[in-house]
Amino acid sequence: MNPAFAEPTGYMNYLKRVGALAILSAGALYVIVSGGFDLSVGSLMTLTVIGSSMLASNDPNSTYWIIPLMLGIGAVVGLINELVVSNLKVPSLIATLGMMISLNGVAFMWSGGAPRGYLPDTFRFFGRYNIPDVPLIGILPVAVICLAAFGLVLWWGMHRTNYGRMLHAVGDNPQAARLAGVPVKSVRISAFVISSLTAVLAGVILGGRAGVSVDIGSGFELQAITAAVIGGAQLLGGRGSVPATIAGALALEAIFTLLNLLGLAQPIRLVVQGLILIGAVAFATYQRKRVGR
Amino acid sequence: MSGTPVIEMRNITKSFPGVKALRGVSFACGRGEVHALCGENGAGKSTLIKILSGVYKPNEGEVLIDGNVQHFTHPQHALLAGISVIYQEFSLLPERTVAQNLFLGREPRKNGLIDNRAMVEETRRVLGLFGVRHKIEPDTLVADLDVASQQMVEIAKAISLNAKVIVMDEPTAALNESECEVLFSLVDQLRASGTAIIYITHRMREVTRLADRVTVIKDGEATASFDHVPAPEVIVRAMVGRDIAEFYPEPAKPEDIGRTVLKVEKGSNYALREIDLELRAGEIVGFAGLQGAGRTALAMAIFGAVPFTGGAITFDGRSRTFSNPRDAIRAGIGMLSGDRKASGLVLMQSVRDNGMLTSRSFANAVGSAAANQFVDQAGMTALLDEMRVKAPSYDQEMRFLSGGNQQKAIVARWLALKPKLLIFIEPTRGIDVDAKASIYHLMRDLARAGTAVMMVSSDLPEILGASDRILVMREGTIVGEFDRSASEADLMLAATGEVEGAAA
Amino acid sequence: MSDYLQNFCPVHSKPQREDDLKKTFATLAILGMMPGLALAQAPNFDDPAEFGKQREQLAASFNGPADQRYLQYAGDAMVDTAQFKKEGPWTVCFSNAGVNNPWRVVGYTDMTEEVKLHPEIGTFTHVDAEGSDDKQIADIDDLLAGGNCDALIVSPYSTAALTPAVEKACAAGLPVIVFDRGVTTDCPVTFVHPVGGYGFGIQAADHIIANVPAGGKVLMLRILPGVDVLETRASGARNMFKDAGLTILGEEFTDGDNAKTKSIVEDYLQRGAIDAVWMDAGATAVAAVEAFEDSGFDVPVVPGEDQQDYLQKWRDLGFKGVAPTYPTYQWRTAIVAAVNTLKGEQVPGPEWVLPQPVITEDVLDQYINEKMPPLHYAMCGCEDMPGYPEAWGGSK
Amino acid sequence: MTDTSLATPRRRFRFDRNASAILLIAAVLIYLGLVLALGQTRFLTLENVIAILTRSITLGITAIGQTFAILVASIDLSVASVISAAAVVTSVVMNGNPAMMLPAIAAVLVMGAVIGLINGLVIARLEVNPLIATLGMSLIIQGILSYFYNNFAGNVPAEFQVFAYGTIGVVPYSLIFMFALAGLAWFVLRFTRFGSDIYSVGGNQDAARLAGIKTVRVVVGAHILCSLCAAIAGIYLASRLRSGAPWIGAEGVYDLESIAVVVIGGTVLAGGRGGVWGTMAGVIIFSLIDSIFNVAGVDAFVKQVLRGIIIVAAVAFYAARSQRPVA
Repeated sequence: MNPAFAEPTGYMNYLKRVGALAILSAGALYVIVSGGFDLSVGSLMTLTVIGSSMLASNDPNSTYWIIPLMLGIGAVVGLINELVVSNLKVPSLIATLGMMISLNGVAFMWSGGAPRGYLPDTFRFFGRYNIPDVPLIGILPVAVICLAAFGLVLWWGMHRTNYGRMLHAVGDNPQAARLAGVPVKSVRISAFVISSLTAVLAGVILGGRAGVSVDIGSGFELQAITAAVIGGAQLLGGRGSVPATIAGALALEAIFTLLNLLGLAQPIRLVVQGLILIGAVAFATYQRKRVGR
Repeated sequence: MSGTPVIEMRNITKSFPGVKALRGVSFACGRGEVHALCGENGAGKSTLIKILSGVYKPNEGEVLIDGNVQHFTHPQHALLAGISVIYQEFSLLPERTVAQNLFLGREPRKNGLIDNRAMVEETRRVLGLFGVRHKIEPDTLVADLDVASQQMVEIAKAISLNAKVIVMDEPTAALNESECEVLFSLVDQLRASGTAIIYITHRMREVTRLADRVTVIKDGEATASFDHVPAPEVIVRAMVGRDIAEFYPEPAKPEDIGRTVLKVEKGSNYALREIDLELRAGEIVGFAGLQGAGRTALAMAIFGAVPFTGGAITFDGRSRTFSNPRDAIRAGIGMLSGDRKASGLVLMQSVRDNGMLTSRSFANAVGSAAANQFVDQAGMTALLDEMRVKAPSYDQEMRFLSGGNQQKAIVARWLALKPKLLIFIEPTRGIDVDAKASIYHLMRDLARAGTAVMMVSSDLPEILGASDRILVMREGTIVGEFDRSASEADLMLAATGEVEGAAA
Repeated sequence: MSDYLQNFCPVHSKPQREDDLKKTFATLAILGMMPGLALAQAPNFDDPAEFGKQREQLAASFNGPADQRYLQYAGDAMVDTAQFKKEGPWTVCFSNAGVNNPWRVVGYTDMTEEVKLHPEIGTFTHVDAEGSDDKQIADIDDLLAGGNCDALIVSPYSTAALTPAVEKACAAGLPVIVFDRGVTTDCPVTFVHPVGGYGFGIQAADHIIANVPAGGKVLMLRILPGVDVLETRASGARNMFKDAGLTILGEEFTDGDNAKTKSIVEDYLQRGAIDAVWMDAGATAVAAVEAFEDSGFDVPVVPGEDQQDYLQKWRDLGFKGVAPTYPTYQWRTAIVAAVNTLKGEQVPGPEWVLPQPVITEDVLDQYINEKMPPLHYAMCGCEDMPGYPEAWGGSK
Repeated sequence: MTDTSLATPRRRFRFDRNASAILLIAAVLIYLGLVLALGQTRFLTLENVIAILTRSITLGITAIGQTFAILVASIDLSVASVISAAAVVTSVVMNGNPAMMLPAIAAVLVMGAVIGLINGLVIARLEVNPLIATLGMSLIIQGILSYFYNNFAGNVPAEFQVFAYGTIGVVPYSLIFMFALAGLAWFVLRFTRFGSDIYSVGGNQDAARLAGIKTVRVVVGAHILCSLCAAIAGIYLASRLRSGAPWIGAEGVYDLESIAVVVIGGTVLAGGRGGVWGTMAGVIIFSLIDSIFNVAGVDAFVKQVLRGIIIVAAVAFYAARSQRPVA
């Protein structure tokens, strides 16, 4: 029915398209596993794109310092998120909601409401460029390489390190983790920082793919949570898998693409997304109860 | 007693994954009867009560009220049938007033609206039964009450239901002597008015004082039933099922006890005052006292979880301050918290991950697998094997294991670090008897290997059986020191403050 | 295991749960049917008379100074405003639907710069409804209650919703100027707007029809459904394509999102050739062009709007572009209308229809200014203002 | 030992119980200070006070419902979609015909109750996390709604606009209605067993169950009330806007804002503590903030930054004192 998936180039385009969301979801998963929410990631993506366009002033060489600078801003945002949560005892849902609103405002303030510069091609390289004429797969988008690389790093961090196990423990039972000697605060800080850093990376890739616009990241925070939930992550912490979350992001985008190809309108997409969301969680809960708790 | 019992349970069987909690237990209680239900921690008493109150459904057997078979599927059904339970864990809502808690879910109504005045008056009346000394205002928030008062509110709640059957699950755990007396006279009044009372305790004193009949539960079975109150030794033997001597390992010999590991001088914080103590290598020190006496607070303070704000700590010969658990762990202290589910286990993680949690916390964060000296997967597997943790696989999630196996896995967590001082809080709560014995032996083995062991327990036989030395706490400070030859009565008197304990 | 489950959820026996699910689905179905009751109520966005009128206006000549488009007006109906004449300094209040997109940002800058040209305006009070009708109504209430306004300018978020609030302001004796979207009352002094949505659709569709052979395939990209200005653009173009014998591949909504636009165009490209992409607003035009570029296709006929990034892309790639406009200079005109009203001078009305020029290849270079931000709208009519170009984010 | 241990403890001043009042007073003082400092005393007229209070009636009605959901330790993200759906159904069913006013209101209330019922059942029976359940519900409602409508649809008769625009003297009916609704909610929470059960279930679901409370019913009931309030807010909005469109709920961000004002009003997200008057204080604080921004002429973007910070700061104002760890 759909030639887009019938040939390798189609697959590559699809992976390229989903790259930003997949990386973002895998990073957001760190906060979810640690027992919190990060609603600020979408607005951080917007800030990354708008801020970069403001700073770049069309200079192709600026990319090399802009991306590290943006990562630095991201780290600060993640740090503030966590400090507000743990020091001011504000639930992360509210803390990151406030951060989301504020960051959107900052992005607007910075640009005066409309971005004032282009993203140079060196910046857009990551989200836009395809390596042509690759055997077997036809093209190899740089975004796909980024997805593979960051996905691997995030997988390793979550599932192959002491840190990853501590993260699970903190989300599972913070009190028990603290009494077992887990440095709860630094584990949480790093989760929020990782989430923010991946949001910046996702922003770079999305900005590369789509160019500058003022609300480029809006809605991504909920999509990221949806992807994690589809991937079986437990909200409020303690369980989650990076590969499954990336698969969740791929599934989400595939479903949307499919609905698009079937000619089903946006409203149907919403309904389907809603049903998937409830269904996935209800099923997971049922499964867990079936095996006893 | 004559005629149909008010409440009868026949052949109750109940299993949980990995545990058969109850096997064919039968039990009955008539009007105006106080029936003591005795048994060790983990024997199955609480499970039985939860079946009676409609929280659990039995796999087999039936519950009869006034001779009619009942099928409770919700606690409300049991309440409507006239069964009221005072649970061991408080089921009060801290943010609501005493009166609101007393009438939780059954507020008196006038014209369809809650009759606040009637509620307050009835509350005042019921609380009046405790006498003027224990005055609790109906509109106080429960959060503002101390532990003993909260226990009184729990009791008042059950009484105010005018139930046919009242179940009291260790109601005196937080009460001092005079408060206990108030409770006992209440029980007498209730008995006189024809209420059936199921009284759960392992304090022989209370059995002797109150009971008309006694049933002993051991390992999920009703092992003995008496229509009179036998001598305490008889009950204890039925509860434990073997000689105490076998059950508890040999105490330390004087030569086993070594240098001082921990010394606290004038330790204090919001819950503690004037704490002076020494813990020595090779010695198990039991800490007895009522709930809220400061035993757990002391453990938390030594462990750095809720640090001392005054006084001095010398650990391992050096002056130290532990401002968080990491400091204490790094110095060589471990702690098994009393409420495993709330503060010990990470239930969704594997048995192995639970065991390695502390090791990993002190290892390189990105270090992984066997390469790291702190995170010795093979070593943990061996340790878990050695402790005979029963699990289909060590990759099984922790929540599927029984209480005893969960506790062993946490012990393994600390053993991996070879601590100099290991603190056990209520080490055998919710654990079956076999596992209990192995925990005691484990503690002793640790002590023999030169570890100082601190054990906080509310279970006096356990304190007397497993400790080398016993410290009794009351109102945030240490009020007495005993050796293991002391009697339960000695400890109780010191704990409740009726007599200052003599230094041993 | 299964009896274990039963014990832990004694309340939910299985058949009951299935019942619940059935109930759930039944109610969902009912929920779905309810809005369907009056489906035939959609507002009319396909009005041949209005279409014809706008087509004429596009070609008509406008009154007013030839070099200042923002002062020009169609027709010669004027309103007398003597009753509002007042000595300065005035307080001019402005209830803004929002500044949440670049078009509105450029327009609002036009407006504030225009205010600076009128020393008689002592205070210019701006309240921003942040894209909410509810809030805009409250804002107007605030202005009426404590704003001391001498004149009120309203850029309504929704036509119908803001009508009562505007009526209230009129009733309070204030001269009200409405621009961009209108209201359904004629109580304002005048309603400032360019030719209109049909006109925008016509300009792009004319270009496509002229450059695509009969039977050619057109993809229609739209921002979102329901906005009257955008709906008229689409309906006008749709009719013209049908009459010209072009095939419409589909109508897709992009939410104004570049990434989504790119995905949609890529998906269509996988299925076959596209001869033209029609768009109801130019914000995503560059993304559509890039979708062709990145997939290795030649860029076909892709109209956009007067934003700098599109104009430059058009020039650089040399495809067949055209830029219909919805000029931002109407924001200046609103101030001018307010000032003239307070001076008691005649103002074009009850509708002040502004010209709506189209940028074609011949005049493309006039509008390109690389010193301006990429999302700047070239048809701002602001080049003569003292603050230009810095106030708009450009550099000299 | 004497009998001190059981004496009634002294009544502590419970900061967290009065914090919403303190915040409200602070906001009023800031407003007064600003108005006086700018010499703009014209903002102190009765009309202006009423204009401020009337700003957030949609939010206020929604937040009253949200209070129930949060008190029972749940949350409802679907209110914005319910508002849109209710407004559209109101205006479509009425369609300018005064005779259809009552059927329209009845239809909308039924719809609200059904949505609340489904939310409640999915949360309490299927045990789906309330955030996910109501987010999913929100998407579903929004999808169904925008499938049928893509613009303002129908219109309400002039008689019905009295609800939003009619006044007694200078006081709008709608303002009276909102406070009456808040009073009713307070009454339910304070004087009915259902209200008491809400606090119990929110405070500790297990304890409530042990006390014989049918917790599922209580959760479902709270969600029905929450959705009903959102539906009423939608009816009000239809009256105010003359018509309903599928985006008006989302454009007002009533979902997140209603949660924010409830939390600012001192109801804890974990449930079991708080009340409806705190929520009303939160609503007025939000209105005041808007007005302060308007008076001070704060730039729209700066406004947004400040709003985010204020939400967090207000919640921190209570929460920082609590010892409970949060995540």
